[in-house]
Amino acid sequence: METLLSPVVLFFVLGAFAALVRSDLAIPEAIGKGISLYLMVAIGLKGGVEVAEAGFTLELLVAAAAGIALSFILPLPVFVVLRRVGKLSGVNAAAVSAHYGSVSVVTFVTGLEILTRQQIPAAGYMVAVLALMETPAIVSGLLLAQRYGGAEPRPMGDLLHETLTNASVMLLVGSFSVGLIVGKDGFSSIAPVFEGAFRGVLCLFLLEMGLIAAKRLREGKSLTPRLIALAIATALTNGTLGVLLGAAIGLDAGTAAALGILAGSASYIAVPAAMRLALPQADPGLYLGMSLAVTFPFNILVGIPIYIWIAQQVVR
Amino acid sequence: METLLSPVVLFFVLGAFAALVRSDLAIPEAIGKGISLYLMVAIGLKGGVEVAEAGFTLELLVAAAAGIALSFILPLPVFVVLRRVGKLSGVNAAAVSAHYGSVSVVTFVTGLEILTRQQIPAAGYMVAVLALMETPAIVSGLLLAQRYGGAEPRPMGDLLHETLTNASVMLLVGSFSVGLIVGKDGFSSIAPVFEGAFRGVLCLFLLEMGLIAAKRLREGKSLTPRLIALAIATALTNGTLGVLLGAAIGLDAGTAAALGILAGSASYIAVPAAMRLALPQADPGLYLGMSLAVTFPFNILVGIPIYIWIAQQVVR
Amino acid sequence: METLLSPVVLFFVLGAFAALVRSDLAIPEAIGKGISLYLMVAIGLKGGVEVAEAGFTLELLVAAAAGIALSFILPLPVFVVLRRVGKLSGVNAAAVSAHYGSVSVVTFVTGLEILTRQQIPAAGYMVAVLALMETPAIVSGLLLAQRYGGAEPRPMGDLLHETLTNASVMLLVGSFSVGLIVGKDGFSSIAPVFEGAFRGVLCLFLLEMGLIAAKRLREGKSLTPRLIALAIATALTNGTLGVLLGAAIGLDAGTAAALGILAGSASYIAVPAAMRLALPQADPGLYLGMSLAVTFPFNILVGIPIYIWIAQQVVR
Amino acid sequence: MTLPGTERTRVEILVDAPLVPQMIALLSKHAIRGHTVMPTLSGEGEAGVWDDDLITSAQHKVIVLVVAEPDKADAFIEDIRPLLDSYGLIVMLSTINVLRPEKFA
Amino acid sequence: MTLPGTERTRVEILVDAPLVPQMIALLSKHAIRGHTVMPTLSGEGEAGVWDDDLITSAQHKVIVLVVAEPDKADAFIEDIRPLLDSYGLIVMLSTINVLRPEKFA
Amino acid sequence: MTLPGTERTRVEILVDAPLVPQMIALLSKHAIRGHTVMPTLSGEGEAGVWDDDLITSAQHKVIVLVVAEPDKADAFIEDIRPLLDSYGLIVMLSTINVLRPEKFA
Ligand SMILES: Nc1ncnc2c1ncn2[C@@H]1O[C@H](COP(=O)(O)O)[C@@H](O)[C@H]1O
Ligand SMILES: Nc1ncnc2c1ncn2[C@@H]1O[C@H](COP(=O)(O)O)[C@@H](O)[C@H]1O
Ligand SMILES: Nc1ncnc2c1ncn2[C@@H]1O[C@H](COP(=O)(O)O)[C@@H](O)[C@H]1O
Ligand code: NA
Ligand code: NA
Ligand code: NA
Repeated sequence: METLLSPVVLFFVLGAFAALVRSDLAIPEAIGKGISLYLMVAIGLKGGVEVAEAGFTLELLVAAAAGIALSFILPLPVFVVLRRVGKLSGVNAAAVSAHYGSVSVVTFVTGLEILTRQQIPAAGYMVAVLALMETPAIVSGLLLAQRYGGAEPRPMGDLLHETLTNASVMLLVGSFSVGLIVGKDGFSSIAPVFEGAFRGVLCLFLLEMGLIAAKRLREGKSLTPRLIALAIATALTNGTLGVLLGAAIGLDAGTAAALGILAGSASYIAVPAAMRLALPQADPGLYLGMSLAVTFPFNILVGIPIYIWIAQQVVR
Repeated sequence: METLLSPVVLFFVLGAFAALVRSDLAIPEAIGKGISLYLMVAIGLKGGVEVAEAGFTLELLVAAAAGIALSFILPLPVFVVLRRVGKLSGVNAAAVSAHYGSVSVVTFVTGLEILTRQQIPAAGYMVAVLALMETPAIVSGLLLAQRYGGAEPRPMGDLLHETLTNASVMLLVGSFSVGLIVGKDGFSSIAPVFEGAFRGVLCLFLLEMGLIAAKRLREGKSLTPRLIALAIATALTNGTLGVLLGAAIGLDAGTAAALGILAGSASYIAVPAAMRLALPQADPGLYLGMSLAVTFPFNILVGIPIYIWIAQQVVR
Repeated sequence: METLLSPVVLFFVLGAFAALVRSDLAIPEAIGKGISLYLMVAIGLKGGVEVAEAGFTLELLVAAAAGIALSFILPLPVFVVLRRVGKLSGVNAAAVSAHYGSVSVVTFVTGLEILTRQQIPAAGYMVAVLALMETPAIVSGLLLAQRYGGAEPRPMGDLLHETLTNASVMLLVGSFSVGLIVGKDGFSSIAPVFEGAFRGVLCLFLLEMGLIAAKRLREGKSLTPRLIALAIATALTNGTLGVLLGAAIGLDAGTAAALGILAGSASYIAVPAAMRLALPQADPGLYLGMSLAVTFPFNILVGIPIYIWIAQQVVR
Repeated sequence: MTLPGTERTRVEILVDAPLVPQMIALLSKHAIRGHTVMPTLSGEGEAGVWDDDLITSAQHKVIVLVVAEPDKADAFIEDIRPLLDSYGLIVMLSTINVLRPEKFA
Repeated sequence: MTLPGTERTRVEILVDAPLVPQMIALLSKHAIRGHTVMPTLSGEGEAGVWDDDLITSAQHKVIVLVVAEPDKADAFIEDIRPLLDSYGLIVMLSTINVLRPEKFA
Repeated sequence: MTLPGTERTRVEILVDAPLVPQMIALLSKHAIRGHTVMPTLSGEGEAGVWDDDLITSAQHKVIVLVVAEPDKADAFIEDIRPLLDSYGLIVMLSTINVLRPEKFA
């Protein structure tokens, strides 16, 4: 409850409200894009500086391996459920499943904020795990589309290049490295922008996200009640799996919760663009509707507190 | 005088100067829009936090009623003068009068800055009054257009919806509420963005406003000397009325001055867009010329200090 | 070496890396333009405030005269070398030479950052020198084009107007003046934006600059190895001349280095736009390629440390 | 010269941004479901010079592009004729060929 | 009415931003070197309403404008026909006159 | 197929942003008062690839759209012919129908 009253979440609610009452409020596209680049740089730097302080640890490696495994494997059960229960075509089920294997940067960042507020911070290296989880799911999704959806195989080289050089991976890994190199001292001179301003800018971004998610929910033609239910169930299942895996490999409560948040979140920036390119016959209204209009708000309002609660139960 | 040397006003002058010497200086549209959204969020939050501290008071309710009344009523005398003295058509006079009943957020914010510099701050709840004054004038203006300008009546439901959900009302009321909920404690983590950065960002916005106002003054085809004089006289009269009403209902000097600034200011964002939609036959060159190119700069450079001075005389 | 590990330079490298591996990372045009306006305002204010503290001095006048002279004269030898060694046509050589006589704001700002890190700050008035050096080179370049390139003469009045009112000159001189007027006290309320945020924002801008410069280098059709070599040699020669002139007129090491950085830098914002207008027959691929894709990164990574080193040797 | 595809009418309407919803409502009145809105930067006409300054969208203009069957387009055109002056519309009509004619019925 | 210049085919393709590189690759397969990409703001079609919200370019549409010799344009058109449905393309063809015909060979 | 309205010449000029004022000056020399400027995002031609990177408007291209009487348009076209190569202009001409022909005299 207290979580729901943080400024960040309240601004999300304000944006959603404005869209639902059909206000003409809109944030210019360039501003939204600029803020999302800023958030990735800030979170990358922060992670890098923290790892520079704490040093590389075995724990980091284990968490990274867990993240990559989740991103690769989660699309499989999601695909099966979407086909059987959701009655989606092979190509559509594959495209959606890639979104759920991958992650949402903003969900993660909002989760970190809430964890910090609750005094159970996650480890700094989770930013690296975030970056590592972005793309394996794309590969899984495309393999599923080729095997079960009749999609034409694409050259693996192209695919690898696109996923490794996509903007979010580039920015997250890049600024993580900058943070690692400059360390706490070098960071101090740029901290007013990347640390001091972080929460305020995040508020503005969640205002925008609320607007977009609610607008899409209102206009979404492809979303049936069944698919909405599946989008929520998938988030909950994946998130719980993430927390449990985190606990199993020995992460502390905050860090296990963060892994759960990553697993439970669904991509709506990098993966949709990749799917539009690689599987043009899949329906963007479907995968953007499920990830952006259902799973994202669900996680911000309900999912994150649940994953944190589970983590607090299973880790001690 | 000292007022004119505040950075905020100097940047306005710089922008106007650049436009008058036909510099190619221009601020990208998206940046300007982004800044204006930021200013509304920041001012709304600030007001909400202050009211959270001070509590709801009778004074707040009285000031709100005064503001709404001013916004409803001021268009009437303005309409009569514009028809008689300004020789405007019924529709044009109605459209312009709506602008003068409504308010300018940036004029208000600049006024608050100057009041703070002079150590006679206005009450935090004036942000709520600002939001309440945005739209009644639109209703008055349209009623005038229907009765005296032969404009077709529009369904009141539509009109109400548009004015209540317009972007500025949404943002001001929304972030006021967020401020109210989170209070001073919740605000502290986002204060670097919404408080620390406020004055600097306002400078950049007034640079842009100077550019736009002066460019419009230079290019304005619809502006005659008579209309320019009316734009100034209307601001002065409305502003003085606002201060006097404020004093009459027992507001302190800073708060009465703020009510004067609101009454004396004219809208140039929300109302023009509403008028273009509801009264397409009215001349936008006219209403934007008067409000944006004449009244706005007049208030920034001359009007605000006058309203403050009057408030200091009548309130003790 | 230590210079290369400042966050500002690392972000430049990150941007260049992203472009070289053909990442889809891109910063929206409006954000980039907005940041570049911000940087000019911030640097102008800072310079103005510093001169308000230190007062106008003879040294300032001498440095200004030196800057103007460099900007006027440097295009001449550059023109000769580009024609003889570079085998460029008269018009192209003239257009390129104007870029090298003029200056790059971002190179200057990055140089100031590095000087500050190394504890040998440059004098505040160098911002004024920067503004003064922007345009004389444009005049020289056009005169060269008319005399040796067969370009049609343009009315000098037009030219003067365009160069004196161009956006960067306007912003630099304007905010320098604002800084001068408000002084340290007036500046303090806007310092969080224009001082506190400066380094962080500069990082984001250099990320963008790295992207653009490397992309242009990759795609540049007009760039031959010979021209690349000339772009580097010209920067080094001009930069060295600038430092030596600075030392000769008695500037301290930091300030002489700053004059060298200005002389060694090449414009890629104001001058290309002026050349496209005044010499449309010149090849923009050529002058933007040399100044933006070669000289700019060279100066950021190699040139600035060299000019500083020379300044430390010759001034004591 | 013959082009591939089937002939349709292309209607381009330059209109102030706040009036776009009205245009779209008129389109759907004529059972024309598709349209695309395109941005503009600046312009000049009898009413003077304008550009996309941020402060208000009141004078910000966009182009609404509509491809439709000739008969439907004609009927739509008749309907906006009375608005031309008060809304300050510029309307351009041409015949183009499209590849999936059933989409532009 | 006769226009100055030489006739060429103007092809305008409304396409999702992520698919633009694919379109350009197809153009160069047909030895058509020139093109210009133009922005759009919003639209509506059978797949519903969209606008250029920031979050992803997946549904952000642009118009690829190509001027080419009629024969080359025809061959290119044949090549994108199979993609029309899966890519959701809108293609408009018209004949225009250009002033430097050798540039649009 | 006949379209409603009156025929006019539509001229579209792809030009670098810094040269737009020059184009407008030429238009008014021919007593053509109206025009609309439209943005573009990127393109490719003989001079290579470009996109709207922020750093300078030197190579940022826009389209100037002009509707005019055929005779005036022809005279204007003759005047820009000598600039085509040095300015790197792309000019497209077509005949369209407009609804208020007196506005495009
Ligand atoms: N001849 C023209 N060619 C292209 N656009 C025009 C023309 N005349 C007017 N326009 C556009 O239509 C807008 C309104 O025109 P007007 O109603 O004449 O002021 C102008 O601001 C231009 O953007
Ligand atoms: N009749 C039309 N006129 C103009 N644009 C259209 C039309 N139909 C569709 N479009 C555009 O093409 C996009 C895709 O159409 P659809 O595949 O029918 O959803 C729409 O979102 C519009 O932007
Ligand atoms: N065939 C074409 N179709 C559409 N646009 C073109 C074409 N050729 C050139 N352009 C545009 O015109 C610009 C200049 O062309 P060029 O002078 O050939 O480099 C290019 O960058 C494109 O934006
Ligand atoms: Na996930
Ligand atoms: Na008012
Ligand atoms: Na130089």
